[in-house]
Amino acid sequence: MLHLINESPFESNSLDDCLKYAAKGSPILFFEDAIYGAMAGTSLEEKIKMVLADHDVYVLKEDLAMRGVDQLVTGMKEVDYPGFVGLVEEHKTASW
Amino acid sequence: MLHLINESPFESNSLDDCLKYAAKGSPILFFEDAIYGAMAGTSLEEKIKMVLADHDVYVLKEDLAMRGVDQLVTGMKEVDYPGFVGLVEEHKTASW
Amino acid sequence: MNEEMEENEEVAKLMIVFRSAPYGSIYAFEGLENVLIMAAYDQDISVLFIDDGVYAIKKGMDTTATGIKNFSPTFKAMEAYDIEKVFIDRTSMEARGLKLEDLVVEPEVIESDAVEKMMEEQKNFFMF
Amino acid sequence: MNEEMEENEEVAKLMIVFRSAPYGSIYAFEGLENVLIMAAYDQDISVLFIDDGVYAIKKGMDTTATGIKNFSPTFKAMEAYDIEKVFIDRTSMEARGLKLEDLVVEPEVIESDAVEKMMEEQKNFFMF
Amino acid sequence: MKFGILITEGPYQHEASDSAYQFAKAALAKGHEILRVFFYQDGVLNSTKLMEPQADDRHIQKQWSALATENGIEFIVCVAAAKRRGINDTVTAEGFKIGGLGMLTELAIEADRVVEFRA
Amino acid sequence: MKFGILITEGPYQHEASDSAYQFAKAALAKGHEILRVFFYQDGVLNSTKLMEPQADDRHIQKQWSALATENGIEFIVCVAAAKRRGINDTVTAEGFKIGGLGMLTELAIEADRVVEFRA
Repeated sequence: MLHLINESPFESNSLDDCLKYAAKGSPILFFEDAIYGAMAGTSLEEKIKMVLADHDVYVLKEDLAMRGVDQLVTGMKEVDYPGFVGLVEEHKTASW
Repeated sequence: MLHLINESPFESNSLDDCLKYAAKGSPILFFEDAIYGAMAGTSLEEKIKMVLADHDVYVLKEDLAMRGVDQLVTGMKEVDYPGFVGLVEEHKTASW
Repeated sequence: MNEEMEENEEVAKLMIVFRSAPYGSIYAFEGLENVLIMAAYDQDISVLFIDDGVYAIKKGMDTTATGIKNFSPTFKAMEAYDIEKVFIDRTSMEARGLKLEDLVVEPEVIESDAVEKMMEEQKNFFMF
Repeated sequence: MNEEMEENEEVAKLMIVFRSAPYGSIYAFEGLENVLIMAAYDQDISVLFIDDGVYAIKKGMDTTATGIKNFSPTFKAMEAYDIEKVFIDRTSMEARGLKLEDLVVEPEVIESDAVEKMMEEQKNFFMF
Repeated sequence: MKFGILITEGPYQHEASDSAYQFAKAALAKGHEILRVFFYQDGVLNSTKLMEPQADDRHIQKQWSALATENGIEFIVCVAAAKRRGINDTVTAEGFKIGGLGMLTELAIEADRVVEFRA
Repeated sequence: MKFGILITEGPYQHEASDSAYQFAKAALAKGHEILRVFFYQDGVLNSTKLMEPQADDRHIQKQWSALATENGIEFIVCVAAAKRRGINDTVTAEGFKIGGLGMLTELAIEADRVVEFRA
């Protein structure tokens, strides 16, 4: 199952909620304001590294560019909209 | 300063954000979905008790009734809308 | 599309997941409307309450002071609509100070690690 | 109301507080529009960035792929509008991985315990 | 006291508009003056007379219109926010006027308190 | 694959509608079929032809209408959600049709994937 996270993890608990249910190995996509969770050098970086140990975590390129975020936590995978569609082809999708 | 919190503290960090800035003694009002933070017996009860040590915390009666919440963390003060107006008479107001 | 469906498809497993508190936003209310409409389609419907969605079925709501429509009694109509697969996540319920007797319906309690599996089993599901 | 104001009132201290990230919701954008309008009224205007609002003034935004309007250059117009009191909360900035050189404007850094005091000093303020 | 109210969310989707309405009624009942209610962002959607809620639910626009006309309160719908969302004077209901964002600044200058109702 | 899209937020206030639009374009470009886009809750507000954003911003309704007509995709605006928010067939733009909530269930039955764009 692909989990879609679109809120800033600084302001919303939707990532934590998702992690309670997501099986090890299930991919997660950060887009919209959730992309701040993918940024290197924030207070959430250690937490995100722990998420990366159990999940492939993708981040949407177009939303990164829009927000001027270019330094990512090591291990995050960038996808564009066609890549987003590709993930949805492969997985059922939960929007948190 | 009166701080207005209207989001569920289970899903949003707006209470934590507010507490970073609120001076000891500044009152806080929980209304709308924030009233779940006032409920007794939740996993947030200890945290709310710590907030109560530094702040008067009010909870809006009409929003409690609407959500069927009747058991409150000890020390929470109930106000109705006229009481809400009274708090705003006394304090400048920040809506988180 | 309805006719095409009847020709081509088996009964589909569909699920509505409630994860928002009532009244603060309309997600829970419009989720419930969706459940009742879905029930008319003779499919295999499940309903799941997780996170703040567990508050949508709390007993004792009284909206008279605000004039907002109290929709919690409508959850009880699910049974009359033959919706029998109703589940609640144990950790969400317990963290939010609720017991089964606090609820207007009688969901089956499931563990959090069963949630994703239940989602995977559906043809499609919606989160409200 | 404008004329009455000019007769009856001293210059008022007013503040806009940015606390939302840009693009995910419109709060930051409409907050900025509000700042620029306020600047026309010859009052004592302050602007404060806290929480996710610090991301509203991050450098390097490029919205060409989505067609959404990039409003970050407009923050630079604040100076031309004589808005000189621009502040940022240190803990919000640091927790979110930003340094002053990452920002399109040059706010004065303040500590979190100065935020409420700054709000109290205003005649009125808005949070976006 | 002189109150102002700012609403940044639309009807039904969030409770903000309901809360603001209850607050406004309580403030008037306590003898306060409401100088202006300013509808900004999705708040502009409260003003449409095309709104037709279910018969057993509250009618948010009509509640607001009655409050404005019975108490002579000025309701301003921000023009730029409104245009972006499909609200213009062909759909605004009684009691709502479309106006500039400057009227929010003027409210902040004039009012003793401006209370913001948001998501 | 047969895709469905569900949108529960209005234009401009949240990014949901923009994200859904970009997703829909990318899905079509990869050769997928979009059976239906269903506009629910505040999502119904995407459909109003009265929308007039600033000239230098994207026009969300026109983007959607073009996508519908150029690709023959069915756009359904939920009737109950629409009425509550002041959307009826006097304001819906080209490409949008008002329909019942049952059409969302039908979409869930028919589509291989329904992706939900929300706040």
